[in-house]
Amino acid sequence: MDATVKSNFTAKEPHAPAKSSVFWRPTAKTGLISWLTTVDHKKIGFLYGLAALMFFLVGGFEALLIRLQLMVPNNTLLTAQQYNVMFTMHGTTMIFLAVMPLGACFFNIIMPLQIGARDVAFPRLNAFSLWTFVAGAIIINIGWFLPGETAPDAGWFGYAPLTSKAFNPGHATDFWVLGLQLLGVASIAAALNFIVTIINLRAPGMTMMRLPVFTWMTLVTSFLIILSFPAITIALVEVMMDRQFGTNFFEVSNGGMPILWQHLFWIFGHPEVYILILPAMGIISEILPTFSRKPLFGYPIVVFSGAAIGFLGFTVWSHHMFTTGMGTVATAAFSLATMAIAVPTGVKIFNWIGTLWGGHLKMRTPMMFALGFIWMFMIGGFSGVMHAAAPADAQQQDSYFVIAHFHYVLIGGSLFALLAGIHYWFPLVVGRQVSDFWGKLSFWVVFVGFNVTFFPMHFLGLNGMPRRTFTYDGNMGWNTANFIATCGALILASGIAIYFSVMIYTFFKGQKANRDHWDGRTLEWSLPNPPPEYNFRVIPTVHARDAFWYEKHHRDEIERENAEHAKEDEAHGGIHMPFQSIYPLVASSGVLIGAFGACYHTLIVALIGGSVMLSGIYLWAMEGADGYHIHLDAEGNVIEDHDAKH
Amino acid sequence: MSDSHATSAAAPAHDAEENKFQIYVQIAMLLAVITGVEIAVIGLPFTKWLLVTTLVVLSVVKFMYVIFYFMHLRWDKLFCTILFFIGLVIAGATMWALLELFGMHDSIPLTSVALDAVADMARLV
Amino acid sequence: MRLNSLLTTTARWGRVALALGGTAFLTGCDLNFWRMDGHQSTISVAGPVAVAQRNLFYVTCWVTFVIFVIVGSVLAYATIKFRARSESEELAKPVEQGHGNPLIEVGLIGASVLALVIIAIPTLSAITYTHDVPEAEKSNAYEVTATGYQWWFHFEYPSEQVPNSGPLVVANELVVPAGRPIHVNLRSSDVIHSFWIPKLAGKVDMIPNRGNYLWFQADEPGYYWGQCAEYCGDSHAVMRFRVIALGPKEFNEWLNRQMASARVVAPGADQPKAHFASYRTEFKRNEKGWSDKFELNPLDSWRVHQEADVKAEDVALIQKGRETFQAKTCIVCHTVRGHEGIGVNGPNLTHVGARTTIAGGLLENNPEQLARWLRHPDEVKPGNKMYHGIGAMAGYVKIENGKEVKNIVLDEADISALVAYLSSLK
Amino acid sequence: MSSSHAATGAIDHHHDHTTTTGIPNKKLLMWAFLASDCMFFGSLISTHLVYRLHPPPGNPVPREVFDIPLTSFSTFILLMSSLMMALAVNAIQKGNLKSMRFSLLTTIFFGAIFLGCQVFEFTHFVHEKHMTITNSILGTTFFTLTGTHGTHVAIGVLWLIMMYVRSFKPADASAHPGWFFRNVLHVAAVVGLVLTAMFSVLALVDALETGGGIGAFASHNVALVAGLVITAAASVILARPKGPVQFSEANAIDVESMGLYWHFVDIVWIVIFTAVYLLEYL
Ligand code: HEA
Ligand code: HEA
Ligand code: HEC
Ligand code: CUA
Ligand SMILES: [Cu+2]
Repeated sequence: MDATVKSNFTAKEPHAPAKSSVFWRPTAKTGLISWLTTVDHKKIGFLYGLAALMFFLVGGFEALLIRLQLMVPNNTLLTAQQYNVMFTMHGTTMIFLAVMPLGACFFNIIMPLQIGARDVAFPRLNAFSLWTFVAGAIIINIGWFLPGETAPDAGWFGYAPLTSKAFNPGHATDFWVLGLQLLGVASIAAALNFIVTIINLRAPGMTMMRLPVFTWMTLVTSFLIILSFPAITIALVEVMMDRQFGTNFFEVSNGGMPILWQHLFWIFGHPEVYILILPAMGIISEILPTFSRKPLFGYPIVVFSGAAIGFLGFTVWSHHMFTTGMGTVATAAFSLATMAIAVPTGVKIFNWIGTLWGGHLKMRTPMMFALGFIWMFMIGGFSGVMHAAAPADAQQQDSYFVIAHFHYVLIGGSLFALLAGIHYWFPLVVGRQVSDFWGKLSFWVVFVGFNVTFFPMHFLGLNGMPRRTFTYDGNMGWNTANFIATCGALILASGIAIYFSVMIYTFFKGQKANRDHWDGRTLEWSLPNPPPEYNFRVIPTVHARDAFWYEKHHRDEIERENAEHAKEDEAHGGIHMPFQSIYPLVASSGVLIGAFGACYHTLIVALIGGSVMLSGIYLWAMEGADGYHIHLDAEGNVIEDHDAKH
Repeated sequence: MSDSHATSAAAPAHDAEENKFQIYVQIAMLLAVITGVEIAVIGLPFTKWLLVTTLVVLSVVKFMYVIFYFMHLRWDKLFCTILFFIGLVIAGATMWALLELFGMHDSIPLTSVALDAVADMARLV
Repeated sequence: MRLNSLLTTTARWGRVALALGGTAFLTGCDLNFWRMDGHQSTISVAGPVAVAQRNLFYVTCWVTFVIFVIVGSVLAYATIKFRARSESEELAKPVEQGHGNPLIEVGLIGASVLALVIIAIPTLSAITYTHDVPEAEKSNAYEVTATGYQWWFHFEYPSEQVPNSGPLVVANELVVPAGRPIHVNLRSSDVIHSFWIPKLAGKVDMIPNRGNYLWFQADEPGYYWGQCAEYCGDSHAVMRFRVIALGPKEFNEWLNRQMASARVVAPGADQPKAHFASYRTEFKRNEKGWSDKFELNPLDSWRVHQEADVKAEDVALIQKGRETFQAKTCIVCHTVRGHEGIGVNGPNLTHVGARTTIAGGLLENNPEQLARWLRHPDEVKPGNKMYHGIGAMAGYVKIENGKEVKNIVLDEADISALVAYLSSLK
Repeated sequence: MSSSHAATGAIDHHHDHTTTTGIPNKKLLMWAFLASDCMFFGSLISTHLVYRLHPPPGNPVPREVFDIPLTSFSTFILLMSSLMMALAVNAIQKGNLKSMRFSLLTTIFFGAIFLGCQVFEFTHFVHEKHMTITNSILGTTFFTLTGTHGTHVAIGVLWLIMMYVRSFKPADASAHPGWFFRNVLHVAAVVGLVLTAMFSVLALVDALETGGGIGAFASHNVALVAGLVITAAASVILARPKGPVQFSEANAIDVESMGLYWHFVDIVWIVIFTAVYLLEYL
């Protein structure tokens, strides 16, 4: 694994650069190879983002099919089987392949910039996370393309024993199980990397209580990932063993208890939903201060409540199981614990409002999405509290009321924030400026469409419509609400379409944005756009929370400091950059092949995959975490860049 | 437990280094002895809860010795301890909660309800 | 130019909205879905458990609504009051950089906790109340056992022992006494299902290897819609059932009829009547299996189903149907107590004619729909076991050398005979 | 890694000046990973215990299956391997390469014995006690849990071997163009040695048990014995250092984080030994 990046560039060159004949050191800075071998956190983040947005469109397309099928009673657009595939893949795609990687995209691109680092702690491990994520996404979706197979259709939480060979004989569930397994590996590896980065690569003066809130939420989310994913890993291993080797974990005839899957899944599953929302809250906590031109109200308590949400998230999993007959004691305990989460969440809402209070609110697109977030997330949170009242939930569980609840928190919450974040950081990352008019238009269409789609679902749920039903009869009083919801989904889709068209247009043709586009407060805004490969010409020294805001108001002091540090850097041999590497990609391809072999239970393919992976890791270890140094002139242009062996 | 050393690690490091070999060997012996005691304990004719408590305490002691000495938490920065204990505590609490949940009457699986009924009868008789 | 495009966009959207509204109007949508008074409403409910659950829901609803109004007003006020109205305002010297106010924070936390306590107390009491039949009423409770199968429900009455047969068994329509607490044991034979009659009680899951139960009570005699509420495979959406609550007298009458063996149609009755000619034989996939007439008073429709229309029965055809039932191996999966059927893997058909629905509450029980079911079970209920078979037991098709081959083939004559026979099983 | 300290003299193994907290990145990574692994084994052990709470009829009775002396022996072995691992870290922190190599080899040796015991235990359970991974829930959870732990041990052994071999990498790679392939060969030889040794011992035990004695073992397992000799010879030959090596005190952190992993696997066994084996005997 990689050594620290920083440790290298404070050192003098121990000996002359030496090239090894065995290892290929790709040096391309553009073109396909540069992307495949990149270890640059910004490029990796960008790839995460691209993949996530593509999967978001796929997941949205599946959602549209779902809505069209339910537009009228007794519809025949999809067969039952196709419909079941649709909602399974919609849920799985949206959660694991769209919102989570979009979070990872922001973690990767923004977090190191916010803490004043030149990269993450383990750049090659970061690349490995990316490619393993891609491998997992491929495995989950591969069923669409193989003749005689279907995509997974056991629901996004795949309750045993429906996932067992007896009830799901094809390979679809194997794809789901192994795909999720790979995504878990990718997420854990990435999260470990982020934790080390945030703890260890902060710029001088960046104490924990000066970290931007988004970075804090990255840290909390990473902890949630490393502590919750192992539970689903084990659960998936158990299903896989049952399917492939005939074990009895969920085999009732030998004493297996299917309920165990539910526990293990939700021990993961509930923290997972906070994995989806905490980054969103972090983004909102960046946008609101910037556009109110005020510091975040009650920073310590916002940070603390974020951590508290994360922690409490581990104590409430069984609220997804109120109807499984847990008995009064357990039900009451989980009910109360769940309600408790409303308190730290409320704290965040209150502090956001406090941030607005007395500011000069700049109503730009990111701000619109951020305000939309507060409203929508509040509604979603309230329906969450209604679920938390266990006896009431007995009527709501597995009905459209749940669908309404979680789309309010997932779309109105996570997605709105992510869309806000894209708008917010677009000028920095891409260097172009998004049209405010079109941005706002897309916001309003999305906002209206979203509410028209999902608000009626509350009524549907209370009126007894169960979820995951491919058809319903016309005599149940559900026709109108369903029809409206489908119309809403079409409006929502147009909003999304506008949003993406604008973004794509801007990406290629948009007006160049000036530096520090929004008058930002955190360090990433101190960089030119797009940020150079080495990020910071001089590692900044942090004197306050909202570090860049401070810099802007203490120009002379900072300039003096930077000049000094630049000299020191130069004395140490310039800026250290890690070499690119192909081996993470090799290792991930091995993982992909191996997982595919495991799906089909073909030992030989699995072994080939395993050995490719092992060789990848071995070569990766042997090539070492070497790098080279670059030297900059006063404008930040690279004047010299030579290979150097550590 | 470890912070006092972490902060002053630099100065007395040298003496500690010298003795570590001894410490490691001693601890290994201690661990072996505890393992022996554990094996002996299961044969003792005491009440079950006492034995269970003894076993749990003994393994926790072993556990702590390994992480604080072999894994040098004792000499490292406090943060490493905190980091690991976050995982340990959440995992431990989750295990405990799971065992409680499955220990409840409502969770007895149907496959062993019959067995339980037999046991109940036996107790009554 | 911007304004222009805005106007055209608005106009376009307006037209779309109009078109959609018009379509909605034309397709006969009534815009009063918030009344929530459907057959599976959890709001207009009919028993104490559901009432307790709904009242708790109201509590949560009101508390959160009040919070929403308060917090929302402050948020709206702040947004309107403090928004920058011009570029110069945006660029104005930043306001004083305050960092928070502990007093407000603590106050708000206190208020939130208080609100939660208001919700928590009724929650706790409802948890105890809805969990099981209240102690005082235990002696009055009536016990049934419900078992989920992919994709139908099997009901047993442990307190009604049929001589030489064990407890009374029925399928898909649970008949219970009104005004008495019902304790339902929940079991599953394959995957997880969930037992839900919204108007009577919230759901509890039927989990393999787990002894769950719930209780409910129907205050008045009535006809209630229920549905499986846990995704259980292909036909989960059409895994439905009914609960019929009857007054004590009527319930006993029903019990007596059910306890009897299957009805034997006496030979030598009236002239045979050919009454199958006018049936539809073609159905669209997913087409609804309901007549509107039935909706008007479902309980009465149920009552009508209990009595055989002896005059209209075609004795010869029924006799032929009984033979076909045997010849086509239907007996392997279905029990018709007293007749040849002995299988236990499919719904018990002893008194299938007396039910209002077939195929797990999906289709109305009339000859037309019955024929539809027998003709193409797989189109009515995708993946269902009657068509695909259960394990080694062949259904309409079976797997031979990895290929699907036909096993039970029914021609229209078989179907009409079977329909006549099954309908006669009152 | 810490060449910056070369100027100031001794490397402080408890403080890395290049990171914000002073904890080396690799160490932090490993501790965070172990925190995650707690949850991993927590879920797995819970599964086993949950099924032990309500055994279905026909479940084997664990105390009739288990073999406490054997398990105690392997527990002891694993403890000793932990000791050797700690000594290896200690050695390299003082720059004592020879002593580190020796300690690593002993750690590998103990790890291999543990794995051998497990293979023996598993075959014993399957063949003598008729408990397989499929025929009962106890078999399912027991084999999955201990098998997963065994896999962790095996990964640890592989890692130890790679670290051991890496300590022979020449300081000036360009002067030894073939070093990489030599290195790969070396890994293969040591892995082969460990495997053949393990299976030889198992076969030997089997031969002794069935009364055939050493002669029977040698005549039935010619291939194994030959393999043993060849891989042992190759390991020794390839281990002859060629000039100065790159591995040094600065690599202590690599050995240390590997050590953390190894010790963790050991403490997981401490828990398993109590929760899975000993508690059954009360
Ligand atoms: C982003 C994801 C996200 C978030 C943030 C949440 C947040 C919450 N969720 Fe949600 N939930 C999901 C995603 C999420 N959920 C998903 C995906 C499912 C379904 C999974 C499936 O079945 O497929 C689900 C299902 C679900 C259930 C199970 C329903 C069922 O299946 O029966 C429950 C039950 O308790 C629940 C509760 C809550 C609660 C109490 C919160 C709380 O965190 C909300 C807290 C917020 C507020 C309360 C609003 C703001 C607070 C104030 C203004 C303060 C004052 C307020 C009070 C004092 C009340 N959720
Ligand atoms: C973050 C998560 C997320 C997001 C963003 C969404 C977004 C949407 N979901 Fe979501 N949904 C889930 C998570 C999410 N969902 C989960 C977890 C489930 C449960 C699954 C289960 O039960 O297992 C679920 C289930 C679910 C159901 C219930 C299905 C059922 O139970 O039977 C419905 C029904 O209306 C629905 C609708 C929608 C709609 C209309 C959107 C819209 O917001 C989508 C908007 C986006 C678009 C419309 C894309 C626009 C695309 C184009 C403009 C062009 C397309 C072009 C190409 C593909 C090239 N979803
Ligand atoms: C392989 C077993 C099997 C065979 C053979 C079989 N059935 Fe069925 N039958 C079922 C199952 C299972 C159901 C429930 C299907 C569902 O609702 O999902 C069912 C449902 C029915 C129903 C509806 C019952 C109700 O209460 O909803 C009728 C009527 C019926 N079968 C008649 C027949 C006839 C007539 C035949 C012979 C031609 C037959 N069955 C052969 C298994 C079988
Ligand atoms: Cu049974 Cu859904
Ligand atoms: Cu949850």
